[in-house]
Amino acid sequence: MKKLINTAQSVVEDALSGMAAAHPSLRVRERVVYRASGPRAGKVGLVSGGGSGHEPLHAGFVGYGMLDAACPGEVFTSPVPDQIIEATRAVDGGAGVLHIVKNYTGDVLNFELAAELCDDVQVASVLVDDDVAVEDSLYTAGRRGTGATLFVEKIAGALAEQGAPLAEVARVAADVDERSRSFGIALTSCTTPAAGKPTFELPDTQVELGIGIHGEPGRRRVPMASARELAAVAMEAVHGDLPLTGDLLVMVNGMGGTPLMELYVVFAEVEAFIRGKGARVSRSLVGNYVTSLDMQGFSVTVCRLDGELTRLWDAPVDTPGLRWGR
Amino acid sequence: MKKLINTAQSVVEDALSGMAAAHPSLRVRERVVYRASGPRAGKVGLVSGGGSGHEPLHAGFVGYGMLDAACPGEVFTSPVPDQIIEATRAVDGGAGVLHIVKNYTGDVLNFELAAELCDDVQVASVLVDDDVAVEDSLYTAGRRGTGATLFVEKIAGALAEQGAPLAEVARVAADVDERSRSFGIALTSCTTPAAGKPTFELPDTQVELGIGIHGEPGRRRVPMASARELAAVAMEAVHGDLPLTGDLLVMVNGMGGTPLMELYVVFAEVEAFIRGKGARVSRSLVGNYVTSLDMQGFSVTVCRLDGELTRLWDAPVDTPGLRWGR
Amino acid sequence: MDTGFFVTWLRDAATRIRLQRDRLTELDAAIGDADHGANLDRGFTEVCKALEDWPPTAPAQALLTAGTTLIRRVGGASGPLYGSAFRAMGKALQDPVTLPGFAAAFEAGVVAVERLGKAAPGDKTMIDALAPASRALTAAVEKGLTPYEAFHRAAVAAEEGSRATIPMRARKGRASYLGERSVGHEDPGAASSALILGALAGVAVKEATKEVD
Amino acid sequence: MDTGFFVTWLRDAATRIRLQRDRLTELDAAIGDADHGANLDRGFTEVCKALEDWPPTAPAQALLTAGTTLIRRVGGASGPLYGSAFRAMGKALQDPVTLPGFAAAFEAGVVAVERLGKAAPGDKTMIDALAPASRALTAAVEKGLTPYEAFHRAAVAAEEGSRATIPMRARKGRASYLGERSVGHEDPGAASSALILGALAGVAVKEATKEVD
Ligand SMILES: Nc1ncnc2c1ncn2[C@@H]1O[C@H](COP(=O)(O)OP(=O)(O)O)[C@@H](O)[C@H]1O
Ligand SMILES: Nc1ncnc2c1ncn2[C@@H]1O[C@H](COP(=O)(O)OP(=O)(O)O)[C@@H](O)[C@H]1O
Ligand SMILES: [Mg+2]
Ligand SMILES: [Mg+2]
Ligand SMILES: [Mg+2]
Ligand SMILES: [Mg+2]
Repeated sequence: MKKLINTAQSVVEDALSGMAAAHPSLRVRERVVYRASGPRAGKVGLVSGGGSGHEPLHAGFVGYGMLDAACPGEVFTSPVPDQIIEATRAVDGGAGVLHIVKNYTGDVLNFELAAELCDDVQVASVLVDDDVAVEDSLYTAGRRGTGATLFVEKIAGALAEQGAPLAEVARVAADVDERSRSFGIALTSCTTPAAGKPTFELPDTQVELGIGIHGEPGRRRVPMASARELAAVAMEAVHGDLPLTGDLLVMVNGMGGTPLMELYVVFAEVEAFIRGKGARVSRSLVGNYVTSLDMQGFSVTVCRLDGELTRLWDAPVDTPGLRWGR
Repeated sequence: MKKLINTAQSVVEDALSGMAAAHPSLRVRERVVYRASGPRAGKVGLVSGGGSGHEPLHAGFVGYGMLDAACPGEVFTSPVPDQIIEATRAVDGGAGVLHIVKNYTGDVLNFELAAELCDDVQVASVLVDDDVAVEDSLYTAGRRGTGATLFVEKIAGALAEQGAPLAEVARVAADVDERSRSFGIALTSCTTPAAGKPTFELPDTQVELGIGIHGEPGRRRVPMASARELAAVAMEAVHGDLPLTGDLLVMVNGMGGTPLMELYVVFAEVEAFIRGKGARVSRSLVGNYVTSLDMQGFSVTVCRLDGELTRLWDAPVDTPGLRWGR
Repeated sequence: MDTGFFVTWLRDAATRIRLQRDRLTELDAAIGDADHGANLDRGFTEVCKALEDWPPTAPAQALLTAGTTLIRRVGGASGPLYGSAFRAMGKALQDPVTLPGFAAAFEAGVVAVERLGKAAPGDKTMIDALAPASRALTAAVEKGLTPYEAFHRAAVAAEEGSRATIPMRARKGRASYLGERSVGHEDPGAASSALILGALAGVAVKEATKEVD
Repeated sequence: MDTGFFVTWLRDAATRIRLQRDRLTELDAAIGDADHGANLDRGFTEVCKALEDWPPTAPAQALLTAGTTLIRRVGGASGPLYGSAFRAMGKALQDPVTLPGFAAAFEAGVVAVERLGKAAPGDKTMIDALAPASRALTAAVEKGLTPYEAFHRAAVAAEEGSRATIPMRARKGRASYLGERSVGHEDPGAASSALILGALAGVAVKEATKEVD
């Protein structure tokens, strides 16, 4: 394993130092990343977080029109309650705080514990669970939260910026999650700094379907295929769960080790697929946004927009990872 | 080799289709990427281009405040004169066109041929040659153009947007190049779609110093080291050629396969190094901007700013790959 | 079983986890995200530090310190789960500690995990090691066995319980995402639970030997 | 040497390049960017198409079409260089084509490459295959050899010239970035030049055989 790190133990700390040095708009304190501008009175605060290794998610989405604070855990390990409590208290501008939580046992438990201990702040919480590769049944921990997290953070962030009350921000955040679905495909495993070797072995002839963002193996392996075929597999999985109609927000997301050129190749296929179903890509995002360390592969996330959500998506955002209109 | 492509032959075409579908602000026609808004009368047009595989460079930098057109060649192969001629004629708003050319034999020759054949348009040209890994002597083709290309495109783009005349835009572009230096380090080789296997073999214990952005092997190999040590190697090389003083624009750039988390780790070290020399990181960029397909590794590019260049760097830019202030 | 006993237990658990760190990570790589070894190593290292910084004056305090530290330092699923287990155990533990008292407190810890994680035996989680261990303790109490014998049986039950997760299909935690593919692998949390109970038995041996001295 | 001769030459060159595509790419991987095989294959495939779409009516026209197509379709360093070589050769070629005329035109092509690329013999480029080939042609003319003999000697000279690039240190093109590390590898452009001259000799054999029939 070769990684640009000092030690496996210090990688999260070191990366946060780099973020702080690179972005004067951020303030990093005790493993929480805040807007340097601080909380705004009367604005609902947005706090998210999760394991590190998914950059720019979440810390890269702290800023105007998106998050107020992000709590990065160790690599692939959800943050501890202390971080979340600190963040929640710090960003409360009196209008309460929304926790945006990806649906993993660890994230859920730690955010729950934190919320319980923040009884001085009005806290609401939205669970993101968009990954159709996971059956949502009694026999699983429920769907994983992946790409839709970005959509929820962006749209809820825009609404909060406009001064909407906590209940409304929470409702729209949950609505975005309900309207969103994802599916991911890996060409290679990631390698965590601590383990020092690939989480799974995948031969050069196979791909792993239905992967998450933590190097968890997927549901099954199939022979490597063309971008067109792989895009179709992902899109059929999404379409089978949430029929593609109307105006869609579509993200073709790289897992961290996939170059942009290839993501554009995939996007062309995804867009053609969607057109073939009679729906329309109305807004889109192509790039490495919700990553899994150095994994090669992609995920597609689709959200069924309406006028209001489109307006909120288009609203100005100014973060290291996502920026427009400002 | 596993890549998200349809065929090695169609990869550039397919990626351009994806870009066109993803970015309504762009128009792709005959292998040239334009601003959809077309040329602006009286504004100097900016045309750049080069081999594909460096995304978002160059096509991702087409838009307000940066390029007017980009000419992507095949993977790692400079574009042909036809593309450049088309682009040059199309973006001329009557004030002439600046060609921004990375210093590679192929790019230089093809842009020269194109310029000769565009005698109906006033063309100036700037050569970017920032890579200190290459000796600039009679015995080489001169320094390579790498990361500084982004700086030149951004700053010249801002100046052109403000209505400066061609000679002035060309002068400042050359000035940015003169004030900029880069050095790159690879942890892995890239794999071109056409070759289907890594361009060079690099053992798990070694890194390649002084690499370019085309999978060219570097000047020498050394044992793998910490982010701190590798950052110091790169920065000493830069500092040895252009002493680090004053206010600096600093980019820590990923080669395409390196996750953002690691780039932030490197940036922290680079920033500390610069502080140690008594200089200051005044503006910065951390991310995958001038890439080499799926290569893992990084490059650092430093530009000595002055007030005017800082103002131009800060000016609004609105492209798929770089966006702020608008 | 005095405060020193509990401190030694936690320290020995930390050592065993440190030594088995890579195995735990590999188990987690197969059906999870390859961080269980790092998570618990980090957590128990912090527990040892906390026990030095705030030396407990009672057994319950040692467990509460351990639980709070795990919750505050680990993250992930295992942090809150193990943390809550130790905290619940600490809250339930009566001074002086008797074997029946220990068994009851341990069961309170297991119940806390079940409640927080909403998992049941057979779901392929740490519960599948912890619950059999708890049953073994209760049975040992009923049979009037010595602490050493009781802890030894609990450790064996946890070991067996952990191995019994191999053919199970996961229904909770990250491994549940794999569906059928989770079958054939030992659950990392069950394996770490077995280590912690192994440490318990080990400390009891030391104690027993000490008494002989 | 009629128009058909030149068309056959270019087509055979295309075939040889197609067959040696991977070798050219590997040579370029060692000291360049691993695209020389793809570049020339793409270029000469386009040349063959162009020769079908616009069948040349004179030898010079065949060379001009080839040169223009290479410039318009290849890109990179080799596109303009080979393109200019064929165009310069076409411009210099007199109809009907004699061996002295061919040799003079070929030299014009080499000069065009030298002028455009500002490289000299010994810089480890295609020049190191093309220049010896040109010298061999001129010498053959002076000795009054047959075209077949002349082209054969030119091909051998190009081969030897290409192999002679192995110990050279590159001073032009991408390979120059490697400095000392460029030593020990054959230059891909020199190797492709040898292929093109090999095709020339091959076509001359065919012609010679035809005359015998
Ligand atoms: N709902 C649950 N109830 C009980 N134990 C659980 C539950 N979810 C996960 N676990 C345990 O946690 C272990 C994983 O811990 P760890 O890898 O540290 O956390 P994470 O899954 O967040 O990466 C699993 O092997 C399992 O034993
Ligand atoms: N300045 C030059 N003069 C002559 N030949 C050159 C020059 N630069 C490069 N070449 C030739 O071009 C070859 C490389 O061609 P190719 O790989 O297709 O282009 P690129 O270097 O742009 O990738 C080299 O092997 C060399 O023979
Ligand atoms: Mg984890
Ligand atoms: Mg090339
Ligand atoms: Mg885990
Ligand atoms: Mg090449």
